[in-house]
Amino acid sequence: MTDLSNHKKIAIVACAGMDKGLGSVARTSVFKVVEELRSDRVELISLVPLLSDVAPHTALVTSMPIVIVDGCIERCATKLIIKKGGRIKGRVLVSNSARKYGVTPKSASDIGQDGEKLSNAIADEAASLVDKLIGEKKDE
Amino acid sequence: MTKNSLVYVIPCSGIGKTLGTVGRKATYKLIEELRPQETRTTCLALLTVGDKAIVDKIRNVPCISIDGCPVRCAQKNIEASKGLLLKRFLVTDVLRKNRNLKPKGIIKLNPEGEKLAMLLAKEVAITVDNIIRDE
Amino acid sequence: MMAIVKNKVGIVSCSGEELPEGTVSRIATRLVLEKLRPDETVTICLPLFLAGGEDERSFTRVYPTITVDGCEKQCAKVGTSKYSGKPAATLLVTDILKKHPELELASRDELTPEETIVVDLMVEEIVKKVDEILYQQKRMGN
Amino acid sequence: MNRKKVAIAACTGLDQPLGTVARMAAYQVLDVLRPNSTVLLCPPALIAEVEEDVVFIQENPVLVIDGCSEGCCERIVRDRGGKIASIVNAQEIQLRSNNLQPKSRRILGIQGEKLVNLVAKQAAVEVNRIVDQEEVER
Repeated sequence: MTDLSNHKKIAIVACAGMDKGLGSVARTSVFKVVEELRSDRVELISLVPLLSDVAPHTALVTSMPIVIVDGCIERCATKLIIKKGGRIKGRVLVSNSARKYGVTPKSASDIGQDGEKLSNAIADEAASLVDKLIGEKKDE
Repeated sequence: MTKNSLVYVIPCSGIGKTLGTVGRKATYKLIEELRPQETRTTCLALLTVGDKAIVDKIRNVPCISIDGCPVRCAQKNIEASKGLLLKRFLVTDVLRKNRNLKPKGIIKLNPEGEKLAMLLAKEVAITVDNIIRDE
Repeated sequence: MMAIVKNKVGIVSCSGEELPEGTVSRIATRLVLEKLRPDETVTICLPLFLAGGEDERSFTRVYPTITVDGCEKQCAKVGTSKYSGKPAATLLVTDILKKHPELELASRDELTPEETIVVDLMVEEIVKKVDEILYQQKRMGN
Repeated sequence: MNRKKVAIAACTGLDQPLGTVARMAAYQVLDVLRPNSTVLLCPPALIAEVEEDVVFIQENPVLVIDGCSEGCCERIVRDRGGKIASIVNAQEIQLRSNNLQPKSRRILGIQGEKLVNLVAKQAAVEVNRIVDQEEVER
């Protein structure tokens, strides 16, 4: 088992479900982390390419700690990553966050303003999990 | 830790009702925050199956039961095991004194359920102090 | 002999108060009951087998029952077998922890998001068993 | 006997903007262009072999909207015994449309939105062709 303790990069995975707004919020928040908040500290793993054994996802999944942003109660991202031997060290559950912040996305195809607000809050949560796992606060 | 300075606080498993979760939550607040030195808990199911070690324990250490509903499973299981049951709490009694609170949720309590659990935990803490003082 | 209720599966959780594994079995059982198979499942408090009467003890004769235990003492399995009848299936949280050594449990009251991964894996096991039992019932036409 | 529906399997790759283009195009077809003759498929559910989804693709024609040449969606549907009636690939349409460039995975931008519309239109045409063909075969 690879030693994940001193990693400078964290893998991040988003729910791939397309039938609910929760999945779309999960993806939007992960894009924000990857493209804006922690672009130098994270590697994105896509579930479907991973499960179709497409590089580089298959290599990434076992080589660094993973933060997951899961959509609904089915928790597919969590279960599929565990089946592929991933070590989940941080998790944000969109359904819980939606309850916590009291906002829900408009639809799967258009998350709307509330969905944007929710995905921004989740992106911040995920970014701080990344910082915690790397062990240093990112200099703002 | 002498035998007399320890009290077992045993909640019902209450898997079907909010007040079962309130009793469980109150127990954790008590044994992890309010009286961590003086109190312990155990699984009620161990008494149901007659686990010898724990049955012997509760026969020699003062016990408090916390039940979420009038069926009183915690009380009845402790009594059936001939435990040293000194005080019986029923969550509905505490709720009756705080009618403004509307506890909800089973997996996760709402804020009012959390508040009721803390009020219950504080009441039980007073009983624990009395038991230990009187021992 | 009491007739088995069709399309309904019983779940008895240890819901043990002393260990985090008990909290996992409790929450996993509740998630299946409330969100994943709300119409197909029913539960009963394990201590009620002793505290209750014949109605409660007939539980496994009315519902094919899955027991969900947190630790090796398996009170749900033992208690159900002792007071009610042989469970149709038995599940154990520590089996999941043995299969996934990287997952750790520490909190009894509020599980962390990472600890709830164990809950999700147990939910998956319970749902699989529920669906298997319902499928068997359908095939046997009852 | 009610008419068959076209199952739309869209790319769920997150590493490229074309994945977002493929998904948004799928939503456009499902919500706006062909709401009555299409159904959304969930690729992870196919991977997890959720019976409902697997049976559906074996009994109904599938339109795959892939994001890049990797073709993950196509592969998954084939692995599960699905009947692929047509494939629309966002990358190919991008090359044919003087290389419209989406701004990013999260914000597509004007060119990205244009590309979504082109992909969605192509997919809608394919849906019509598949439905007509199904009518002929019935």
